[in-house]
Amino acid sequence: MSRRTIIPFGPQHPVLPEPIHLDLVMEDEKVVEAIPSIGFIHRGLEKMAEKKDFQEMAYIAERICGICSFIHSMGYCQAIEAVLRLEIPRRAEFLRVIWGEMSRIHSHLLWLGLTADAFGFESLFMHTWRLREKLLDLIEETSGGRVIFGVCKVGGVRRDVDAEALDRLLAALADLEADCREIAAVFARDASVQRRLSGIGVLPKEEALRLGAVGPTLRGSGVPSDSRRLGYAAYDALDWAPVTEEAGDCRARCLVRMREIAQSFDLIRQAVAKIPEGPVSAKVVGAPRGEYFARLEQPRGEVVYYVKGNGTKHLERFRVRTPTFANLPPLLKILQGCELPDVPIIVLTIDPCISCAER
Amino acid sequence: MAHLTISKLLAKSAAKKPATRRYPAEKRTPPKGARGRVTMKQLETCVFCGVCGKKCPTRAIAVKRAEKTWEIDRLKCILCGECVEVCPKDSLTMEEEHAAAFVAKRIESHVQRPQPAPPDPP
Amino acid sequence: MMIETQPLEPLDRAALPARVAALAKEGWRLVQICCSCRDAYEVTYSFDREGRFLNLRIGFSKEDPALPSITESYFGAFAYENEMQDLFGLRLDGLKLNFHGNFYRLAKKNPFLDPPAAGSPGASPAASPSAPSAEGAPRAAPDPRPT
Amino acid sequence: MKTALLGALLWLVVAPILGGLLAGADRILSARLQGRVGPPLLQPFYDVLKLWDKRGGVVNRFQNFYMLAFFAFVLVSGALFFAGGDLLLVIFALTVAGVMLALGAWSTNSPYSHVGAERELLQMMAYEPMFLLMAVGMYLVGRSFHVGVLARAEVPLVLALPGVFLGFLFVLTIKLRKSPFDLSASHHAHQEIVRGITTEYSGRGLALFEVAHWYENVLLLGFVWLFFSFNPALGIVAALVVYFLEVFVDNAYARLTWRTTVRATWAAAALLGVSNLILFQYFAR
Repeated sequence: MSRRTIIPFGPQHPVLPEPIHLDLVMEDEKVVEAIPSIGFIHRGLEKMAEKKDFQEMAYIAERICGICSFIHSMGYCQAIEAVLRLEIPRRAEFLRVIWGEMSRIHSHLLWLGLTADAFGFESLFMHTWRLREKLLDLIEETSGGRVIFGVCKVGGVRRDVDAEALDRLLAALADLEADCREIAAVFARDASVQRRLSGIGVLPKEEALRLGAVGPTLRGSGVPSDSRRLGYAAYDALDWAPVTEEAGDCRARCLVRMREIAQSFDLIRQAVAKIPEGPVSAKVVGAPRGEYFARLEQPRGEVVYYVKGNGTKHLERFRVRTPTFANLPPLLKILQGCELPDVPIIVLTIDPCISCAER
Repeated sequence: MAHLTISKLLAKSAAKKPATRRYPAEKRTPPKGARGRVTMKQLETCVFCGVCGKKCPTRAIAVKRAEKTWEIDRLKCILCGECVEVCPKDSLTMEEEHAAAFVAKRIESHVQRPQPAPPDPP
Repeated sequence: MMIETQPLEPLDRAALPARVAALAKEGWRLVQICCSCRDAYEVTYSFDREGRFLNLRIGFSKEDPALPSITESYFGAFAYENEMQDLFGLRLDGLKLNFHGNFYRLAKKNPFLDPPAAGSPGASPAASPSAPSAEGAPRAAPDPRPT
Repeated sequence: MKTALLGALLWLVVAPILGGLLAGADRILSARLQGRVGPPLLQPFYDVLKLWDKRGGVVNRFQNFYMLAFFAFVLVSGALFFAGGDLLLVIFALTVAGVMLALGAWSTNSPYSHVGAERELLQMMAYEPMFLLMAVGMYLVGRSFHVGVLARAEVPLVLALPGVFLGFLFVLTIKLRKSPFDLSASHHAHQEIVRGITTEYSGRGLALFEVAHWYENVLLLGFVWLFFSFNPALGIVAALVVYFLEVFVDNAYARLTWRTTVRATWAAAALLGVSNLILFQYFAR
């Protein structure tokens, strides 16, 4: 039987609370083709930058995404600072790394939970999010916000974290790390989980590069590409290497993220050990003139912040290329030939954030 | 390949107190330094300079100097805390507790009452 | 502070497909395509290979808003090219997956084509709320900042 | 005759109460395993009452008729069982109920419902062999297909048919709609087919489905009880233990695909069920 049916997937689907719509052309339970449509919530934030003061825009940039929020504001500030040739204090750079990595852990935990939910493992989902909640508490204690940190500004960060608070943070993170290992073991070893992830949605290395995949999607296919290697903020002072997996399937992408959680804990420890004393922000003088592409590693992959200033306090052009935007073409490719029950899992393994792709 | 790898975690959670709480009955105390809501703490010290409103990235705060009124639209406020930082008289504070939910759009308004005239020098 | 060196290679529109095909062969990854438009179009193609960054820049006038598509070499470029088509009103020749202006559901056609505000570039609409908007197009309401 | 009627009547009245309470206990236990507080015990009843009050949107007029038929066949199936009737008839009535449910889903236009209905039929294909093996096994031991006779069997069924019992527990997961085999309609709509078979049901139709599912659960636990019928009290304990074991398994597995389901259940039927029957035949001689 090869009767073709079209199953609409999204923009409102309980498994994938993201405004993406896919028309899945099916032969029984097999997907022949996936036709995407997005653009349900285009917000025009890039245009908004042309009306807002460039310093205020840091708050807007952070709100591009409700999950990888901190690194968005960090990317924006880095781009502006590069144009301004503004040297920010070293302590601020370390604090940015600490918060950035906390944001990464939180995002990955959120993703792991959603994936567990997609393959019908409710208890694993709940437990993953229980841990995420603990991390959100830590974020709130250090930055004042739970998901929107609101601490990054052009020229540094808005609040300092004292030594005592950093020690408390390390102690709490050590507990959390042990809990995360428990969850990670289930993802890595459980038989029913493997059956849903192994060999599903394979993205070969060459294909991943050619289609422009970024982040864990690319590293899951064996390419050690990680923008943190450029050495922005304090990453040049820390000892680490990108996490890669070779298989290129859903399990590989999942393992990459799990190992990155462990790596982030390590990076935070290193950063706390090495953080220098000093001020946390520099005074901003003048307005940006010139252009720069800031590239940072989001939990979901490389984000590109392009700013072009003309010497006024309003930017001439502001552009964000979010990781999900780059991961859409590889998604369409790996959806071809998969089975219906695997669709949500495959879609999730690129960690789609459509709302952030549509700035 | 292993089966029931999560069972230990499940058993442990069943034995322990749940991680969630019965919300309205049991409230969470926010940590120190949390950004919960902006409040006009000391209306008497406010000079209605309007700097908070100018610095607000979302224009949530409106200051009317003539009427001695300070207003905030909580639905617009993004809790960045800029206003609290720039306030020259420290009239504004950031409270840790979140503002309560409300159903209708409204603007919270604070009007300074005319202060009693200083007593005449004898 | 780290500031990356970002080479910018000016390129003619006609030479684009061949240049991009060569880059694809060398194993460069397409990072992004950025279009901007003030007095003239300016499109930047960014590539990366093992951390090295390379930009190709194409400039052309507003009278002739057309570009050759690079989806032949990089299929993934369809997202960027459809975006340019929707936001800036460019015509992409040879676009492999063309949404014909429906990639984004926009309230207004080609919203990024307008200059930002009337008068001087970057003028704050809040500062001059009554300024007539350029080209007679209705602008977004100015910030309702109370006065 | 009198006891038979009494059994059937008791089933009709007590089963939904018992099933609802079990569902409530299931939700509390699941919540605790997940580190949550969970809903009150009576939540399933509140849910059904609320559904009953809701306006029901139907796609066509057959849809709720099929749901009613599903409900009726579940009731008939259970009444036969608790009246001590023919075991084969009970199993086939339950099968017809399942077919009604699938037809109801087919009658709508939703692709989710269609996929759900297809999966429901595949699930039936997966558990049916084991159900029939169970009936055959019980016949071999108790020399009758009648539940009334089997309940008074001299040999404890569970001791003579341990393999069949385990195999039955395996397919019970499908019937209880629990992970890893909750393909056609999971308890949560967080599924690729949005609850599948009941996607297009709302209001009273959905309430009926819920209540029918409670009935079904009690009937299935009745099968478990039958294995332990030599000691009725032990049977009730066993049924409860089995139910909560299933809740635990539900929380410890991801949802599998239909291929894996059919493969696993048939393998279980062959390995546990058939070998048990062969061994029993061999030693019983």
